[in-house]
Amino acid sequence: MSPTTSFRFAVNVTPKPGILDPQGRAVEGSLGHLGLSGIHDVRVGRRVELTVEAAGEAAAREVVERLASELLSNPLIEAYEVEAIGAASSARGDGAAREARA
Amino acid sequence: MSPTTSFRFAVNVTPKPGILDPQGRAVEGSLGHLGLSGIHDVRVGRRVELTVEAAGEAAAREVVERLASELLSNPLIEAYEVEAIGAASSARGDGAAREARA
Amino acid sequence: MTALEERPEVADLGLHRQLGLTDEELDAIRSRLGRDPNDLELAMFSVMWSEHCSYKSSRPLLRTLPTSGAGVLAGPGENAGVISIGDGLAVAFKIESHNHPSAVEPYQGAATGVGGILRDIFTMGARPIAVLDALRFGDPADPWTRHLVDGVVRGVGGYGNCVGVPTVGGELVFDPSYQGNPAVNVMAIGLLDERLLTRAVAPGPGNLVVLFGSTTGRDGIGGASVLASATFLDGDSSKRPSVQVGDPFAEKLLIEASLELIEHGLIEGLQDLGAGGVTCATSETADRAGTGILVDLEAIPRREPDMAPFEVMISESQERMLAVVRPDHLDAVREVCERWGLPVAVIGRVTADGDLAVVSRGGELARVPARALTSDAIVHERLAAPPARRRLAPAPGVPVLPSDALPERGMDPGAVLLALIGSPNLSSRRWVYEQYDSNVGANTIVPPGTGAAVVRVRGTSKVLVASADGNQSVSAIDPALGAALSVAEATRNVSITGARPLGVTNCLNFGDPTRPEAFWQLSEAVRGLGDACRALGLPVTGGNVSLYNESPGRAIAPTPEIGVVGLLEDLSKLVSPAFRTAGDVVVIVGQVSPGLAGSAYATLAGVAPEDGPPALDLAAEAALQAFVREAADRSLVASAQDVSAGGLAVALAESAIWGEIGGHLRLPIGNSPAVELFGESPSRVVLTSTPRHAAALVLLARQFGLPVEQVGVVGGDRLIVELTGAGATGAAEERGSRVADALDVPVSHLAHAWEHGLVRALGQEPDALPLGEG
Amino acid sequence: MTVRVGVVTFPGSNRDADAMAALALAGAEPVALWHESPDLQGVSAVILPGGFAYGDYLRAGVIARFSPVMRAVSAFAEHGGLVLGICNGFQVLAEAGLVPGALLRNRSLRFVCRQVAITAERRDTPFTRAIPDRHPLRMPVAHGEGCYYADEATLAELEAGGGVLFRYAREDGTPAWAADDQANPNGSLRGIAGVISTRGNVAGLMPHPETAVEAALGSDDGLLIIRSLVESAAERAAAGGPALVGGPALVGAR
Ligand SMILES: Nc1ncnc2c1ncn2[C@@H]1O[C@H](COP(=O)(O)OP(=O)(O)O)[C@@H](O)[C@H]1O
Ligand SMILES: [Mg+2]
Repeated sequence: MSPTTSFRFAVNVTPKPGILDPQGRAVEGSLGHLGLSGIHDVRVGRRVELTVEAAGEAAAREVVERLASELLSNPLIEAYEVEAIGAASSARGDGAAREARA
Repeated sequence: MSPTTSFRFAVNVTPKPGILDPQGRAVEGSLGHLGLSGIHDVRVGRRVELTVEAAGEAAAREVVERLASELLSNPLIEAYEVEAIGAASSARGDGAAREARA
Repeated sequence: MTALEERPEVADLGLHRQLGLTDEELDAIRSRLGRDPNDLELAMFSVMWSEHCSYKSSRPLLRTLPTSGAGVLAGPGENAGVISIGDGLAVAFKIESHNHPSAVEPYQGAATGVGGILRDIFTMGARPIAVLDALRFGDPADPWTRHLVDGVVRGVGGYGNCVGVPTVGGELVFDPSYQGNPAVNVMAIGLLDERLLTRAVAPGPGNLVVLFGSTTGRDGIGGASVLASATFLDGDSSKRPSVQVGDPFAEKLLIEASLELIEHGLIEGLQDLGAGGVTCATSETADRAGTGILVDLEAIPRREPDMAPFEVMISESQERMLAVVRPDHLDAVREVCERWGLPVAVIGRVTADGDLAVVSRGGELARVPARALTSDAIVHERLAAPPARRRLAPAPGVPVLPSDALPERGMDPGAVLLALIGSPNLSSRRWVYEQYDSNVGANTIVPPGTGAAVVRVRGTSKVLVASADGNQSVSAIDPALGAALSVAEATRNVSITGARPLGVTNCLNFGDPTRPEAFWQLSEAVRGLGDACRALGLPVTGGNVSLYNESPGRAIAPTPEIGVVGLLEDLSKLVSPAFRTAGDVVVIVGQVSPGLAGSAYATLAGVAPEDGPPALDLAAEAALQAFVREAADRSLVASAQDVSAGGLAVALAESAIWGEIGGHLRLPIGNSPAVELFGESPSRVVLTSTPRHAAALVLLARQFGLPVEQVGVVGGDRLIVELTGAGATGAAEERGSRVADALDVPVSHLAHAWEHGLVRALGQEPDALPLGEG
Repeated sequence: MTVRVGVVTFPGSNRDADAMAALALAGAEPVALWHESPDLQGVSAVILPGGFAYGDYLRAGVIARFSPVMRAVSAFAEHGGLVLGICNGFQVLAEAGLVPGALLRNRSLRFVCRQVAITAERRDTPFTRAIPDRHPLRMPVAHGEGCYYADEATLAELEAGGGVLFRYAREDGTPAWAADDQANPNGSLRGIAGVISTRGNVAGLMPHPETAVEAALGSDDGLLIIRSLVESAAERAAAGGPALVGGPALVGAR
């Protein structure tokens, strides 16, 4: 067997444009209570982080793409995007602001 | 009133390490059905995308930080990170693989 | 542009065909308008003249159903049937299908199905108090079926649990004919003060037309037919989601706001928005009141920019209501809606001209007589023709066995019973109903799991008893009989609790009505439904027709789903199907008749019996139910269970499992053991009574002219049925043993098989991923 | 004079009416409290009822936590007022930090509605004082996010300090400690069905005592909990109102 490397990805799944997003609306509705304003277009989706063992990044990404399209998202109502995030993400601190890594 | 600009952010909320994540386990459990292997450490969290009107990016980020820490995540069980994503995100195609933007 | 400018080329463009209208229908539209419709009008006609909104194929059939009866306050044509239950109270109930949306997206399809039927209930001024779901799928071992089952069950629960209406019953059936086309029927029941009965009308020219609830988006456009036309007008169809997403939280607010508006007398009429959206709600309310409505398109609050007029007019965005309000009540209406966090908009006013007119920024975009869209919609006289062969013949190559011979062939009837009671269709539905909140409201007396659901009427001694049943297996052989059997079973389920059935709602799930055989099935079913209801003295107060239930190459078995609500005046007289006390006497009332076709036993045995399904004698059924109610009222009954799927043996096994106690019966039989034990001939019940009351019970049955037999006692931890008499001897004696003519199984084994059957059939945990819900 | 106990209605609450009815049955005067109003109308105790406040979108209970009424309820609790959160109400209390821990999605990832048995770990609190013995109480659960979670340190503290109020139990009353015990409907750690605050005046539980208040509904065991609350509230009202800190009910750990 060929040696494999670990690649960590995130799959971001969001409601497609035009699809009702009751969660997003509920968040918007509660902003007043938090004393926050100037926030809009809130969409609530899902984020799945996972590690893939593969021979190379391209192969790993292929696996993630399949997983994302067949299992993690519902193509009728959701769009997804795959993001490479590197292994560090599992060790990040709580709530620290952080730029996403390519 | 000072003029404001729109900033689009994503808040990624994930279960803290050590916290039970039955959804992540369910994903792992169903990989066999898809004929996929070599995937592990699946964590299922939430992704909230939103637009903030603010005078500048720093001010906008401050608002998002507050929202993320007080409403979008529960510090007992979840970690979050804030990601600037630019307005383009709402216009992206379905399921197109895409590197995350800083 | 002037919207009403003549466009004589409309037919040439073929737009109407893209919208699902035939040339004949376009001509009918022209004759009603006296001119060509413009594009917007054509879109409005296309949704309103869809099968779903217009009942253009089924209307002539439905007219034959009995609809009146004592206490009927609202019948077909309203959003839900309403029947008085005394003391100034009334019950509203209705069943509806969401088959196609559930096939596409099971979670949202089922969820929005629940949302839609609940709106039909509270539109009448009733508070929804119970939901029942009747579900049908293909092979439970198939991954796609499992995905659908999982999604639909989650969807029903996800919606019902959140709005806070208990799901108290239903059914779940697997049959190969539903493989590509599941049937998802949902029934809702509501309770109201008679004085608050509200109708979906738009009376009083000058009154305001108010839309409240969710905003209008592009979702669900073409749920009717527009989707078929990818290029419709200038609207960007790529932006149009094909799936409607339900928001049960919004629905909960709608319920509270609507009931408050009604209670405070603030509205003149109320209509929910379902199929056909604003077009349907405005034209129907206007037509019922003999008025017109002028809609200001721009006043309709939208969720998305740049919506085309037709999108706004036919959007099926969920969780919206239309109220007709006197101008002096507007502020009060606003106050109520806003307190519940619901956007309110005045979108038009009632007019005297009888037209549904749509204006925008001063220009008139459409003007159509309201009745042309609704009561005067086109009606098609479809062709009906029975199939060449009416009886199910065995498939080629399958050996033809006398299927009722199974036990005679040396098989232990106990093993057959265990297989039946653990089978996908007869085992416990716990896995399903535990995902439903069945007790919110604190009125659920009998939760799902053991026969008809029972919900009390708070503040009174009354209880409502409900059951939803449909017999697709006999319907596939004989649709009229199947429909009548469905009515018999649903009403019997109610009667055996002691309750009096009040009325019937029904959902007719059939195939493509332009196929003569499918239309024949539909018309036969309606005939059977009508006959059964007349025989039992029950009005049909509403229902729903779902046609085109076909996947490539195959239609579903005809599925007449029957919902019944009954009333029991005194909770203390409620009878349960569970065996109660050791020593209680077991009595069987009713007569077995031969015929195994369509039975669970035949399915299990894997044979297609040539003997046809058992006959139904409606007069005997009526007498039986009247007798059981009378016996319950005189408190002669300790338990009552009807014989239905799986036959007598399954009925006994259920009573034993639920009562956690066995029974010992000696059954003199005149037919083969298979017919006696597993035949599904109707109009039979198993009653138990204390020894003290047994004689009176038997006497009462005789007074009702019913065959009755005292056959044994409750007790022990086994279910034992010895077969004696003519039917039993032959085969058994051949084998030199009488033992094979006895069924003898520990109750614990029955319970185990029953408890685990469904979960096993679905492969432990259905493998769909529970990610997509809130 | 009958004691007044408030029941909060959030948009999306759906067992508020059930809680009101149960209170009336237990001899209290139920008082409807509205999410947008911080006015508690002088009640002697507050129930946060079951349901899906604000749709339970995002996380169960989180949006409700920020409502105006919760500011008042927090202050009320701060002053020793009695607050009982049932199901969704428990989730709101946990999100608001008024009781320790969090309620995660059920391990099955499915909503679960069934009759369960719970045992009261303590019978010396304002919420359990009317429970006569250690027999398990039967009442329904109906929730999708009821898996009790707290970190090890918090759990140890809870166990040591008498913070565990109810535990799921088997029919015979033995606790369903294990997350995968059949009698533990949601996978809660240590079978925890309900907890009580350190000061003993705020409690939350996932099962529904307010639904189990009449034999006809399958059980009336829940009335013992509602009655405990009503008795405690009445006592406090008689002693001069809700602003009674560290009331008589809490006498340390078992
Ligand atoms: N999909 C479902 N949802 C809720 N309850 C169900 C469902 N399917 C079946 N049940 C309940 O399970 C029990 C058995 O169903 P069924 O065999 O159809 O009952 P019956 O023979 O009395 O008509 C009934 O109490 C029924 O209400
Ligand atoms: Mg049935």
